[in-house]
Amino acid sequence: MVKMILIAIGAPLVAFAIGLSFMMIKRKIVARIQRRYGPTIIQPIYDVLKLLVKEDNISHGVIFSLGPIIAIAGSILAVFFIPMAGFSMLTGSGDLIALLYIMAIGSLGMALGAGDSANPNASIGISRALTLMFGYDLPLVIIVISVALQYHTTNLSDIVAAQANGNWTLWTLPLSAIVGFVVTYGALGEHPFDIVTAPHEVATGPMVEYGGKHLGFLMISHAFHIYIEIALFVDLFLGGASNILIFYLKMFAVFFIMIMFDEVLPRFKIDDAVRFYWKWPTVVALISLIIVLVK
Amino acid sequence: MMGVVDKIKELDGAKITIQRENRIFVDVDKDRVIGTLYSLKLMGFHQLSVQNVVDRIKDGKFEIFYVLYSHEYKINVIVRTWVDRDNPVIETADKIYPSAHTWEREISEMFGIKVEGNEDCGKPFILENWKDIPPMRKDFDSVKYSSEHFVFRHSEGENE
Amino acid sequence: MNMSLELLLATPFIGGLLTYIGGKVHRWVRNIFAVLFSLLTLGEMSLFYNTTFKGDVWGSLFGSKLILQTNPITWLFLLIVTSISLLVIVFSVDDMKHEEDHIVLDSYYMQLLFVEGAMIGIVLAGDLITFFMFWEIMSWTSYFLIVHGGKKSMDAGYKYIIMSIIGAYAMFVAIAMIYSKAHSLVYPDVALVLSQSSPTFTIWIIILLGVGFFVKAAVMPLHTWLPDAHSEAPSPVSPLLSGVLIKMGAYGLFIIFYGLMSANLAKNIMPSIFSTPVLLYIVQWLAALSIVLATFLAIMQEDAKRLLAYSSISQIGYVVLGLATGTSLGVAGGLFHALNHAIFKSLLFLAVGAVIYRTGTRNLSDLGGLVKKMPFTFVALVVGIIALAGVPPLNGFVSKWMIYEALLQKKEVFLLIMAFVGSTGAFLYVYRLVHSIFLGQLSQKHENVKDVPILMQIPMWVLVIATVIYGIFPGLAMDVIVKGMKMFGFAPIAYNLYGFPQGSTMGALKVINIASVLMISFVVAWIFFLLFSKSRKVSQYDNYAAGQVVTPELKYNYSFGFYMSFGRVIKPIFKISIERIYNYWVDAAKIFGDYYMRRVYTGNLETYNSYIVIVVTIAAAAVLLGGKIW
Amino acid sequence: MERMTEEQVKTIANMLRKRSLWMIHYCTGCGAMELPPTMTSRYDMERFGLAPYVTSRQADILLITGYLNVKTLRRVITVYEQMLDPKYVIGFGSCALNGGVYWDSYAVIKQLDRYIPADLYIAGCMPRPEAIISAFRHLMELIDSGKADGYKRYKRNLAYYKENQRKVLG
Repeated sequence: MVKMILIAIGAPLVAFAIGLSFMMIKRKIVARIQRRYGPTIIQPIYDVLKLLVKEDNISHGVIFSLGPIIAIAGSILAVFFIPMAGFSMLTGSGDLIALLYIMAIGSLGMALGAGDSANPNASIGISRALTLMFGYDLPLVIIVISVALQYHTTNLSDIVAAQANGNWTLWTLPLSAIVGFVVTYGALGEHPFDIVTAPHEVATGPMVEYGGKHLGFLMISHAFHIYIEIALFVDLFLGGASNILIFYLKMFAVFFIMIMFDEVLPRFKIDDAVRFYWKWPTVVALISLIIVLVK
Repeated sequence: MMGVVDKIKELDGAKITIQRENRIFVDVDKDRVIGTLYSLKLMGFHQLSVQNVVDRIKDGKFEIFYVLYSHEYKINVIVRTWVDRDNPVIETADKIYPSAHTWEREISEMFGIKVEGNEDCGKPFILENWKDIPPMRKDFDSVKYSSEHFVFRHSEGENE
Repeated sequence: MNMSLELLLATPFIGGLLTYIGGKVHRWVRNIFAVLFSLLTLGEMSLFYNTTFKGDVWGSLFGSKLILQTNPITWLFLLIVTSISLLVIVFSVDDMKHEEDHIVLDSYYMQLLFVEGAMIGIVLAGDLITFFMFWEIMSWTSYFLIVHGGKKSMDAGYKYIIMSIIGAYAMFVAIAMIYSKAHSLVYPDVALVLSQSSPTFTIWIIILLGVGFFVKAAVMPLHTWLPDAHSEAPSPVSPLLSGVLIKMGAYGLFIIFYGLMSANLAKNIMPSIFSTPVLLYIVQWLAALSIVLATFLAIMQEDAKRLLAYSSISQIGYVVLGLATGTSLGVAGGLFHALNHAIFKSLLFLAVGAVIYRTGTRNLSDLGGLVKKMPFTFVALVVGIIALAGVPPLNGFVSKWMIYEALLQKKEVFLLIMAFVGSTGAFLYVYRLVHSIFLGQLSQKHENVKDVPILMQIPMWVLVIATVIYGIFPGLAMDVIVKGMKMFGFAPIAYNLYGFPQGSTMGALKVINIASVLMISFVVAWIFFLLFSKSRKVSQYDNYAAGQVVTPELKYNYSFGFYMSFGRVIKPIFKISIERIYNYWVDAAKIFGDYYMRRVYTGNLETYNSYIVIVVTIAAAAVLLGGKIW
Repeated sequence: MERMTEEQVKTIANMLRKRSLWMIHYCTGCGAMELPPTMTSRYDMERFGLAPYVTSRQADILLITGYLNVKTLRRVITVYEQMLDPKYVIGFGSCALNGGVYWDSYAVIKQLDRYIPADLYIAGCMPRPEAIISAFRHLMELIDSGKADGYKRYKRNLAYYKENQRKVLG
């Protein structure tokens, strides 16, 4: 029972710490790529705390304030359904298909909150976010099915167990792994896919009216979001991990490759992004799906 | 190339002065301006680069000039006309050169010139709730206006 | 007390007549009668909760017995019919108040009860004649209901009734063919006939009956009547139409696939692909197509009720897809989704009806910012859209999950991909609905909008509670479904009150855990939110517009063409539209009618006399020569 | 004891605000040309935790870069009032101090802090990036010591500011 409570409290904190650490490292590495020093390593912590201790906060209504709260609640819920370093959390009561829907609770909550801010930039941002989600969901679904068929189960902890001794899905289904990487990249909203919060076009999209503690909450939920996306990728394709260190190293490797692409590619237009996702990643995913069916 | 300059010379009622090889002044009186502009456009001067006003306060006149340019002949023709300062009224040229529409709005706001045929002239263009006389006219005292409306900072100490 | 089925069937019809008469007496008498009788029907229906089988003959026609029977599956559909009709009647008491014309309102309530009676008749029918009789009554009474909606609803009703008649003819031909073989149309005898007769005969019967049910269930090729009928019908009628009426088509399909045709019959008379008979496989593909294309259409709609109509087509596609999988989990998922869809779709249509009742418009780009004025309707709509999108704690999720599991077990991956695409697409148009109506800037003309009266809110709250209950405790509905399917020869599914244990399906599901963890994390996040300084309320005009001051006249709201950019991606798909093909056929028929018929009916009297003379002579000659012409 | 923790909270809060200052990307005058080199690799203000943000709700510092004419003043006031509370204003160059070369213009305001409270001025007819960064560092010290209280002054004598603004904007 104590172990249960420990996990119940510890898991979200560990997830938040991992997500935040990635945000820190990202700003430092991006600065180095642009040949400048970049902020202190713990700058995101200062940013979040500064936002939380702002003296004056504004709210456009109950739903506006509920948005960030639901975003964080949805993210914490999703954290419990992804096996983290050896603990198979609640995968007994919600499998891979359920997880795809659970990850949508947070974004739906934030979309409602941002919509209530009565700002057209926010509405354009959300319509872009949902269109992008529709774009990358097609290849995501195909690779989820191919992994589920490969291991004849949709229970995430069984999938992790099946990849135990080294034969990761990366080696057995390399095409799905590549598509999984591109999809996770889009789901995180990294640079080429940051159409949703494009500062130059739609003034940070949904977050246009969010300031002070609301924005602090959104940054916390963004940290959770980074953890969830990458942990899912690691569990599906890199065989999860037995202890926290290996888990962190695997996740960091994936995130490091993503940063490499970050500063190099120009931003997509929203309908080009959907066309991109529905063309090559979908074709490659279908090929790997057929391979699984045939095997 | 020379053909064009001869054609410009034949413009009736226009005093031509060629200041430089590619800059020709055409002085016309008020009611012939539109005709001259039209014939110049037919000759090939398709671009109205600038339309503005010089406030000749000494002889009580506004000098309105249109700078036309032809990419073909690489010549600037400046059509000038004079309007007296008390009730300056000119005809709009935006039927010939569409870009004149915006120039005329600025002229009417900054100099108080009434432009017939350009319905946007009355509307606010640059200045927001401006009560004084048009600011670009020479008889407008800018220093007096700014000292009345704004408080200057005394250099020696904080004047809070 | 043993309630006889005839009484259950008769109550709505008697109720309808009494309300009509009551209407003559006084307005309120009619309203009370209407509500009373639908409540009575609901009460009578609930008495049959756990009767496994009860059938009794109530007459005979052309030598075939007319039977009414009930089993848990019919009880499930009875629950949908009676509860939604009761809520619709309660909703329309206030909503139709603007209709002053006395006679129209009386007939409106009468038809509501007649439709309810007809649908109960269909569900209870034990033989094809009663089934077809009540099917016709349902088509006609629902036509009269649709036509109440004003001028444009006349053409919508016209298109609806034409397609329903085509479907009804197809069914009639099938029933005639069976009757010519068997002289008795009771389900078991029909099943016997089908199993003995030649495969082509059975396939023809199934196709003909299927066409009739596809028209009513609005599966893709035959769906064109639904968007017009549902959006033009008066606002309380739309939930009845899309919540319940199209479920009758689904019930019909269930009866053909698993009632008339025993499970293994289909296998041996036609080749099977991926272990499903080819006919069922085609039905599955039609359903999957209608899911995807209807979702794309729904995303691009500018009118709230048309958006919901297209989403009904795509959701009924899930039900048909579930039914056609053949495995017990898939069929259970389809039936459960029929119940869930009835609940949350009626909730959505009632909420949009409430918005129309207050603002008078259903064009998405005129509305906006109503959350401040109509909070209860907003909560109802949000619960509805969360259920429709299939997000876990609410009921849409469990049934979709079962259908996905069934498809995954049968390895029909492309259908599964299309089903998933439909459900992600549902996210888009579902958010479009709530954003354009309730979020964004409140325009001046909706300044003094208030929330709807209590009588219209009660149905919405009942449906909200139903969504939550069936979402967190799917076991309640599963008991009924699994007990019913046992009678149709399906393997029982391992389930418990909260979901599905580990063994039965490829992954386990316990919705109660998802819901409780979500609640706990929500409370934790909220307390954490309250720790920091309070936030002051700000008006909608104090908004970031790059420094420009936002004034009330400025329409500062992005809602027209919400998914314009996505529209450019799917534009090539809509080059071919079934609607245009149908219109092309209609025009061709008109031209044919004008050109050739003109030759026959020349319009002058002499030709008509000569026709009569010719016919009489032929008839006379036939009688003289012994009267054997055919 | 209660007052002491109040004090500690304030110092911690100021320390946090000093470390992460977000600047609104609103270029009012010709000084805005000096910001790109300050932000990017050459002078890199992100080393001190400063980052350019887009909307007024997310920002802490409002930069008045150069002359401020009456039309822009109306927009600047809206942006200033939309910013959330601990907010600071920095005036760039001599035009914000006393109207600079536009001293005789009918449109340019001559004193920034008559209309919105300015915490800091940077001299120079468009200060170079080094001057801007030293100004930011000076602002950090002001925040740390709690002296950067322009927003409190604005709240206290709101009537005075509103009167001046109404006189100019009409």
